[in-house]
Amino acid sequence: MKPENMKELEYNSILEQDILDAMRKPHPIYWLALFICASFFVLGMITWVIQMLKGMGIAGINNPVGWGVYITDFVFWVGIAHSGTLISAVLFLFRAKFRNVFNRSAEAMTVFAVMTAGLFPLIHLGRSWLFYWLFPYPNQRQLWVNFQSPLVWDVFAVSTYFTISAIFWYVGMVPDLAIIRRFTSGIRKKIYSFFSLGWTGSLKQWRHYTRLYMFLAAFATPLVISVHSVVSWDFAMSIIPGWHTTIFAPYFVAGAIFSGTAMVLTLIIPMRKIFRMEKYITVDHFDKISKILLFTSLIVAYSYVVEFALAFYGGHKFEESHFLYRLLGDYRYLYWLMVLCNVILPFTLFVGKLRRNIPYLFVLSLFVNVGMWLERFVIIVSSLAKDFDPYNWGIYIPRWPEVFITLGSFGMFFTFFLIFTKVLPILSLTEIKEEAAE
Amino acid sequence: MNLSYRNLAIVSIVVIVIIGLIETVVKIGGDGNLLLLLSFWSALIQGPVAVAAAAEVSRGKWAQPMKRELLAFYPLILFVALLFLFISFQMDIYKWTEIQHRWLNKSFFISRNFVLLLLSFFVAHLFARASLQQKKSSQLVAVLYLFVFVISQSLIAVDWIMSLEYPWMSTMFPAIYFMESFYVGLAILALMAVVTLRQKLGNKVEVKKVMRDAALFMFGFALAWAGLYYGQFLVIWYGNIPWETSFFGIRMEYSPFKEMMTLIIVILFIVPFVGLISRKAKESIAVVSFVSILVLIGLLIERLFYILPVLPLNAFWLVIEFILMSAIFWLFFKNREQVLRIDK
Amino acid sequence: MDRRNFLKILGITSSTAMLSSCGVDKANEKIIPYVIPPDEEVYPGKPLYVSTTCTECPANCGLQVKVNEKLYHEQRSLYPTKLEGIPNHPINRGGLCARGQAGLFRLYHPERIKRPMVRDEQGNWLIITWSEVVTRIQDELQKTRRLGKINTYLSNHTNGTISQLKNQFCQEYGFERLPDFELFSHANIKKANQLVFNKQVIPQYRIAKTDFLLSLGADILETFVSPVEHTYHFSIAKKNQHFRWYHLEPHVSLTGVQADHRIVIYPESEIIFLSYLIQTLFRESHQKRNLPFKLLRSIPTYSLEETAQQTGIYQQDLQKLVGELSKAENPLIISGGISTAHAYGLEVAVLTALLQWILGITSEVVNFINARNYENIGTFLDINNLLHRLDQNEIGVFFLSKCDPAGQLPVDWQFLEKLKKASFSIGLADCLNATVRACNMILPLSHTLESWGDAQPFDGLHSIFQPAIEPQYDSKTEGDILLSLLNNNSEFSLYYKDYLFNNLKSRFGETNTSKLLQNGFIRTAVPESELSINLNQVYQFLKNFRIPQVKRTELLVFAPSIRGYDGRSTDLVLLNEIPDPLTTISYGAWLSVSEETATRMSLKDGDEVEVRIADERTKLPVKKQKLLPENVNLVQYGVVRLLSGSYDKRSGELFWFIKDIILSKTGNHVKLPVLSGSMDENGRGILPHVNEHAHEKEGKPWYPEHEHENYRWGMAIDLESCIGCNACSAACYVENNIPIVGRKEHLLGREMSWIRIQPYVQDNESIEFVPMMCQHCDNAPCEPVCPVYAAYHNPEGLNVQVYNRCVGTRYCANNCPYKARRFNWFDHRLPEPLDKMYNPDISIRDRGIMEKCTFCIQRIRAAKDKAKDDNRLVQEGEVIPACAQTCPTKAITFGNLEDKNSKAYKLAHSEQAYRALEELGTKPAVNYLGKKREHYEA
Amino acid sequence: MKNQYRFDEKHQFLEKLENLIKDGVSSKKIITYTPYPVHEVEHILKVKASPLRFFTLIGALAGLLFGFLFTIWASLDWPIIRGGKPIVALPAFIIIAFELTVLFGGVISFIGYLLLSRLPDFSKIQNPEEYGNQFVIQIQDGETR
Repeated sequence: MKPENMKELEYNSILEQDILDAMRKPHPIYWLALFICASFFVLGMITWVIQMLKGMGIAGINNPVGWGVYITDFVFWVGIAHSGTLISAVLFLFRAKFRNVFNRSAEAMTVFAVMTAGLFPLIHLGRSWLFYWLFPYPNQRQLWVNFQSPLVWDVFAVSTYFTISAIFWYVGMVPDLAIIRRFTSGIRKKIYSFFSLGWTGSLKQWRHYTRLYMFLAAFATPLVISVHSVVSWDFAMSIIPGWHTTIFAPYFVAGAIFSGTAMVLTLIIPMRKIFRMEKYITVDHFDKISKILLFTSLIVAYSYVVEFALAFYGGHKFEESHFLYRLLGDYRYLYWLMVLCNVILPFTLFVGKLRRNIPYLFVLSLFVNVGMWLERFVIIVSSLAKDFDPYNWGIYIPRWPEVFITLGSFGMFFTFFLIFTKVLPILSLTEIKEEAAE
Repeated sequence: MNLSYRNLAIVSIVVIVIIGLIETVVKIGGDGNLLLLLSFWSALIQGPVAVAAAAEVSRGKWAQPMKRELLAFYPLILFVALLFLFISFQMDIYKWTEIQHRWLNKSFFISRNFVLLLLSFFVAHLFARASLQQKKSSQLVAVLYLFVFVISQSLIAVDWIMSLEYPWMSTMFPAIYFMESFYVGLAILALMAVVTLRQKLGNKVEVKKVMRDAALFMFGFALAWAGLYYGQFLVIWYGNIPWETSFFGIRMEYSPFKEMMTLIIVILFIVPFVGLISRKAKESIAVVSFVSILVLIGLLIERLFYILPVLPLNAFWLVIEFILMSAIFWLFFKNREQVLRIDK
Repeated sequence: MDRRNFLKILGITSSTAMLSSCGVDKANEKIIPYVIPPDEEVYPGKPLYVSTTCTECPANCGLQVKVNEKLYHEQRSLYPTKLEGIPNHPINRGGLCARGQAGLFRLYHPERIKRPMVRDEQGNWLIITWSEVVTRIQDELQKTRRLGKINTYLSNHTNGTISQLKNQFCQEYGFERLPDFELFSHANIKKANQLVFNKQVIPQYRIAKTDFLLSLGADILETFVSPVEHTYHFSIAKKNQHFRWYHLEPHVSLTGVQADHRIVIYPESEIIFLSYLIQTLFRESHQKRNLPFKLLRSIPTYSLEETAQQTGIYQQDLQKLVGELSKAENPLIISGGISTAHAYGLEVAVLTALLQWILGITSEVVNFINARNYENIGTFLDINNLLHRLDQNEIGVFFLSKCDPAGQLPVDWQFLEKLKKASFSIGLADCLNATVRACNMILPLSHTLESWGDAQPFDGLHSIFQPAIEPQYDSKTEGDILLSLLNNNSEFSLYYKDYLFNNLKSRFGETNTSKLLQNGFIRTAVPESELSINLNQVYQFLKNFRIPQVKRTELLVFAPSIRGYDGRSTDLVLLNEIPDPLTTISYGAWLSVSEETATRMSLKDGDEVEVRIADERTKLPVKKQKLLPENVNLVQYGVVRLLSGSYDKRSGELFWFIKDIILSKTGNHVKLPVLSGSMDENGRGILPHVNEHAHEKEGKPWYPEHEHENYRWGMAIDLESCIGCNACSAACYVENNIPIVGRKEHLLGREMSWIRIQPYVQDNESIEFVPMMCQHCDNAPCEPVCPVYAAYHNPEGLNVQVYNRCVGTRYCANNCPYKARRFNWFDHRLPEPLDKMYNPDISIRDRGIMEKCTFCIQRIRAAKDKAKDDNRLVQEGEVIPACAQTCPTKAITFGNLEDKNSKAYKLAHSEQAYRALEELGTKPAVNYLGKKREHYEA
Repeated sequence: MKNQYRFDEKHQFLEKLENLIKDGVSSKKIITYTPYPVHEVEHILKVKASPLRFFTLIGALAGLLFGFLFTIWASLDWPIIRGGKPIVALPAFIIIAFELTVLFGGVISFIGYLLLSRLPDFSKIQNPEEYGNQFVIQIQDGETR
C-alpha cells in the first residue's frame, strides 16, 4: 500500500522496480525447482504413452469403478482454475480492491490449471488417440457428437472457459507488458512490444479497455459457475447413488472456489516471500481472501450435511446404504480425513488472529488442497464401488500409472507457473497504481 | 397510524387469534391455507433481516442507510412461530403421518420447527440490538443469525413443503428455498428504498445508491435463482428415475401448474434479468419498484406451485388471511421507530 | 482346401455316396461330411453343420458342430467355431453343458500332441514316424513275449464299434483288455442293481415322468451319469404342479440348492434314513409291493426320534417327506454320488433299490431296458489289481488310451512309480497329461471332432462321430492305429472309417446308417424284459447288515464339479474363466469351509490352511461357503488332487470323503478370484419376491414410449428352471469371441463375461441364481451419456454398442445399474491355435473399447437377411441366441415382443414376470419369471 | 506544431485539462496519455460511452442463437434414440447454447476492442511511445477523432 506522504510518481517507479527485480536473472534454486517440476511433467507424459501402448489396464481402474484418479484429477484441476476467475472477475464486479494484488497470478493459475485439467479427459480415454472424436464435427457418416452427453458439455464448457480466461488474462496484462517493454532491450524488448500491441495509454485505448474488461468480467462470472456445474453434472446426470443428486452444481462450484482459493494461497505466500512483495501483498489482503476460504468452506459443509440428511430423510434403500458405506465403508478413512481438511480445519478461520497468521494460512491451504482432492476421489470412487447390484460390488486401488500421471500434472502446472513468474509481471501494476492514486 | 410498542403487540396477538380461529374453527376445505401463508410470509420476514445481516458481515456500505427499515420486521418471526403452532391441528395434510419414522413424526416435526423459529427470532433480536448500537459483536451476531436463517429456511423447505410429497426429495430444494428468501429480502430492501425516496426521507444520494445496489443484487440473484432451478430440473429430467420425476411430472403435465411454472420462470428470472440489465434501469425508481413487486408476487406463485397440486386451498379465507398479514407487515414497517426503540 | 474344391468333393461324396466310395485314393482323401446339405447357391460365410457326439464325459450328448470357412494364417480353410446340441437328440435335446461348450478348447488345445514320440535310453523324447511306431511296437511285443509278460490295454469309457475292434486287437496280440477306467464308475449302484435285480447296470432315471423325486447325494444336474439329460427332464418335471423334489446331502451342491427341499444329512447315515423310510412305509402300509417278513426284519427299525438324532434331519422334515412320498403315484429314488461313495455306500444303494421296488418300480421312471452303457467300466478293484500286477513286474506292453490315471488316482497310490515297472508303456491321447508324460511312447490321437467313430450312450441309442475338421496334426484315430497294428500295416493305408461303415451297415443296414449320419443318432429296439427282484440275494446281503456308527468328525469331501467333472476338463481355460456357480471363484484351487469352521478357526476368505490326512498334506486357501454344514470341508475333483483314496472292497467304489482330517492355519493369505461382490441381495430388486411391481406405486418415467417397427427383441428368463449351470455363459464366450483374461485380471475385478450367473443366498437356506446380461433397456441410462453415439438404441429395441465408434470413456459402464458392460483393458487375444475357434461373424475387440451382450445380433442379422430374401418377417424361433440355444432347461426364451403371439411376449406379460431393478424406470427388455411363492414359504 | 504538457501528479493534470477545455480548446484536439485509466478525463472531455457494448451484445446473441440452432439441427439431421430421451432435448442443449453465448460474446468483444482502439498498432510496436508514469496532454492541430 502507498504510504500517504509518498509522491505518486515515486511510488509507481518503486513499484515498477520491485516487479522488475522479481523478473531479474533467476537464482539457481529457481532452476532446480524448474528442473524438478519439468522432469515430473516428462515422467507423467511417458507414463501416459505407455498406458496408450499397453492399454488402460495398467491403471487400477476396473469394473465397477470405471473412473478413478484421472477423473478426480480432472475435477481437481478444473476446481483450482476457478478461484482465478473468481478473484479477478467476480471481485472486480464487486469492486473489491484487494483483488488487485492477487488477480494476475490467480488468472495465470486459472489458465495453467485449465490446460492441465484439459489433459485428463484425454488421458482417461480408452483410445486417447481418438480424442478428437469428441469435438463437434461430423464424422465420415455425417454423424455429429451427442449433445446430450455431459462429456460433450464438458468439451464446450472447458474450451470456452480456457479461451475466455486466456483473453481476460492477456487483456489485463497488455498495459503492464507495455511497462515491461520500457525497461527491457534487445530481443526481449521486441517480444514485449509485440505482445503489448503498441500500447500507449491514450484515452482512446483506455476508455474501450475499461469497458472490455468489465464485459469480460461480466461474462467470466456466470461462465465460471456454469463450467463447474457442468463438471458436477458429469456425475449428477448418472443414476448412481451418491452421484445423482440435485445439489451437485452449487456444491461443486463452491468446492471449486474453495480449493482454488487454497491453491492461490499456496502459490502466493511463498511467491510473496521470495520476491519480497510484502509491501504490496499485506496481511489485510490475506485476511480478506481467507474469508472467502471460510465462506466457501461453509457452503461445502452445508452440502455435505444436506446430502446425508436427505439420504436418511428419503430412506431410499440405495441412497441410504450408499451414504452409510461412505461413512463406514472401505474408503471411510479418506472420507473422514476429507471432513477434517475441508470443514473442521477451515472453520478455525472464524478466529480473526488465524486469518492474519500467514504461516498458518499456508499450512491450512495445503490441507484444503488435499481435502478437496480427497472429496472428489471419495465421491467418484465410493459411489461406483457399491451401486445397485451386489454382485458387481468391488473396490478400486490406484496403481503406479495413476500416481505418476498425477505427479506429472502437478509438474506441468508448476513448470508453467514458475516460467510465468519470470517472464510476466506477477502483480497487476496498472491496477495497483490506480488503487494507490485514489 | 402510529401505535405504541405495546399496542403493536396487542394487535399482532389479535391477528394471530383471528387467523388461528379461521384455521381451527372456520376453515372450509382450505387445508393448504395456513401452510401457504406461513411458507410465504416466513420468507418475507426472515429475508430482510438476513439481508441486513449480510450487509453487516460484508461491512458493505450498500444496505447501511436502510438498516432500520430492514430490521423492523424481526419481531414478526415470533409471530410466524406462534402461527406455526396451529399447523399441529392439521398434521393430516402430511401423508407421512400414516407411517411415521425417526425424522418424520408429528411431535418432533412441530417441536423442532417451532424451536428453530423461536431461536431465529431470539438471534434476530440480539442482532438488531447489537447492530443498532454499533456494538463490536454485531458482526459475530450477524453471522450467527445467517446460520440460523439458513438452517430454519432449509428446514422449512424440507419439513413443510418437501415432506408433502414424501418420499420425493431433492437436495437442491432447501438451498433454493433460503436463497429465494434472501432474494425477496432484497426486493423488499429495494421497495423500502423507493418508499423512503418517495417520502423524501433520509439522504437522497445514499438511498438512491442503496436502491441501485439492491437492484444489482436482484439482477445477480435472478441469474443465480435460474441457475439453481435449472440445475435441479436438469438433474431430475436427465436421471428419469420414476420416484424422482413424479414431482415435476404432475406439475408439467396439467394446467394450471404448467402455466404457473412458466410464469414463475418469467417473473423470477426473465423479467429481473432483462429489466435490470442496463445501468439506467437499475437507477429508475419505476423499473426497480415494478420488478421488486413482481418478485414478491413471483414468490407467492412459486409457493402456490408447490402446495396447490397437493392440498386444496380456500380462496376467500386465504385472501382475508393475506390481508391481515400484509396489514401487520405494513404496521411494523410504519412503526419501525417504535419497534426498534427498545434496542436503544 | 478352399470352399469350391471342398464342395466339388462333396458333390461325389454326399453322405450315402460316401459309403460306397471306399477305396479310391485314400492317401490324400480329405472330406468333411456334412449333414444339412447347403442350398444350391452356397456363398462364403454360410456355415455348415456337422452332427457328431460329445466326448467330454461318458454321457455322450449329441453335437451339432458349426463349421465356418475362414482365413487363418493366409489360408482359407474350414474350422469348427461353435458346438451346439442336436435339437431333437434323446439325451440333450439341443442343450449342452458348459463342459460340452468348451469342447473346442480341447480340439484347439495348445498342448495337443503333434506327432508320435518315443523315449530313448536316456529318456529323451525322439520324434518318430507312424511306420516306425508300428515296427517299434511290434518288436516291443516280441520282447515281452520272450519275457513272458502280459500285455494290457487300458482305456477310458469306450463303447460302440471301437470297443469291438479293441477286443479283436487284444485277442490277436494276446493283450488283456482291462476294464475301462472311469473315476466315477458308480460301482455301488451297479453292484446293488446286480444284487437286487440281477442287472449289473445303471438304469436311466426318467425324472420328467416322476411326481416325487427323492435323491440322496446324487448330483444329477452336475455330473451324475448324464447331467444334461437329467437337467432337461428336471425342467419338464418342474412344469408339473405336483412335482416335489427332496434332496439329501451331507455337503452342499448345485443340485441340492435346486431341490424343493434340500435336507442336510450326516455323512454315512443314509442307511438309517432309508431303513426308517422302508420300515415306516410298511408300518403305515403305503408299500405297493410286499417283502417277505424275514427280509423285512433284517432291516433295522428306528423310531422317528432316533432317526432324527442319528441322521441330523429334523423330525418334521422326516414326517413331511414320508407323507408326500406315500402320496406319490410314481416316485423315483436316486442315490448316488457322495451318498454311495463311502464305506456304507453299497448298503445305501441296495436299500434304495429295495425302496424303489416296494414303491413300485416302472420302466417309466427307472428304465433298466435302455440301461446306461457302463458294462465295460471297471472299478477300483480292477485298478488295484492292475497296480498290484505292475508292482509284480507282470505287465509288458501297456497301452493307456484316453485316460489319465496318473493324474486322477489318489496321490498315495503312486501310480507313476508303478507305471515305470511296465516294460513298455504306450500313451494314446489328444492332449498331454500326467500319464502320457510318463509313458515310453506317446501316440497322438485325433480329437473326436477330427475322427470317425460311433458310441452307444445307452442300450438302443447309437450316435456317430464325424470329423468336422481335418486332423490338424500328424495324429491318428485309435481305430486307425489298432487296424494298422492288427494288419502290421505301417503305411496306415487301412482305414478305420471303412471298418466302421462296414460294421454299421452290417448292424443297421444302409438306410439306417445314412440316417445315423444325417441325424447323428438312431434308435434301435431293445427286447423288453420284466424286472424281477432276487429276494434271496438281497436277504443274504441284508443278513450281515452293517450299521454305521455315525460320529461327526472333520471331513474332507471331494465332490465332482460342474466345471471340471472328474478333473478331465480343468485344463480347458474357458472352464477356469467361468466361475464356480456356488462360490463364484474362477481360477485356482480352494477349500470351502463352513461358516462355523471359519469362525472357530477365525478364517477369512483366502486365508491358507494346511489339510493333513495321515502323512499326506496340502495347503489350500479357504472360502467360507454358506449352506455348508459344520465339519464338512469341500474341495473339487481335478481342482485338487485326490490325496489318499480308499475304496469299498466289495464293490470297488471309491470313497469321496476322508475322515479325521486335521486343519491348521498357516497364516499365509492367498488372493482368491471371487467374482461376486456380495451374495446378499438384501432387497435390492434383483430377485422377484422383494419388490414386485414396485414401479406401479413409484410414479412413472418422464419420456414417452418410443415405437418399434416390426421387431422389439426381448427375452424371458425363467428363474424357476435356471439351475445356474453356466452353460449359457460358456456358449456366449465361444459364440461372441469374448476375451479370456485370466486370474490376474479377475483379481482386479475385470472379468469379461457378457452373461453371468449371479448367486444370491436367501436367508441362509437357499441360493437363487439370476443370469444377468445387458438388459437392453428402453430407457437405457448408458445411451445418452455416450459422447459419440457409440451406445445407442436401434429401432428394434436393441441397445447397440458400435465398437468402431467407441472411444472408451467408460461413462456408459458407470451409469449401467446392472454393470453389464465390459471394457477391454488390454488387447486380449486367444493364443494360437485356440484362435482358430474365433467366430468370423463377430469382430474381435481392441483395447480401450466397451463391449456387452448384443442378444447375438449376428444371428438376428442372419435371420433377417433370410427373411428379407423371401420377403417376410422373421418368424418365431428363427433367432435363438447362443445362451438360449444351449440352456439345458430351456429357461431362456428369446423373441419379438412386438408380436403378441410370440412366446417371449406371453411370458413377459405373465403375472410372474418382473424386471430387475425396475423401480429405476429403465424398462429392460429382459423379463425374469420369478419363482412361485410356496418356494419361499418352504 | 504540436504542444505537449507532462505532469507527475494526476490532479495537476486534471486541472490543466479542465483549464484547456475552459479556454475553449476543442476536446477533439486533445489526446491524453495516462499510466492507468482516469475516468474523470472522459467526463471532462465529454466522451460518448464506448460503442463496444454493441459488439458484446451482438456476439452474445449470435452465440445463443447459433447454440440452439446448431444443436437442434445436428440432432435432427440424424435422429438417434438414446435412453428414450426426446431427439431434441432442449434442457440439455441450453448448456451448449449458454457456453457458446459466452464464447462468442467474449471473443467478439475482444475483436471489437482491437478494432475500436486500432490495436495492434504496428508502427508503435516497431518504435513504442513511452510516457512512463507521467500524465500527458497533447493538442493536435487537426482533428484526431
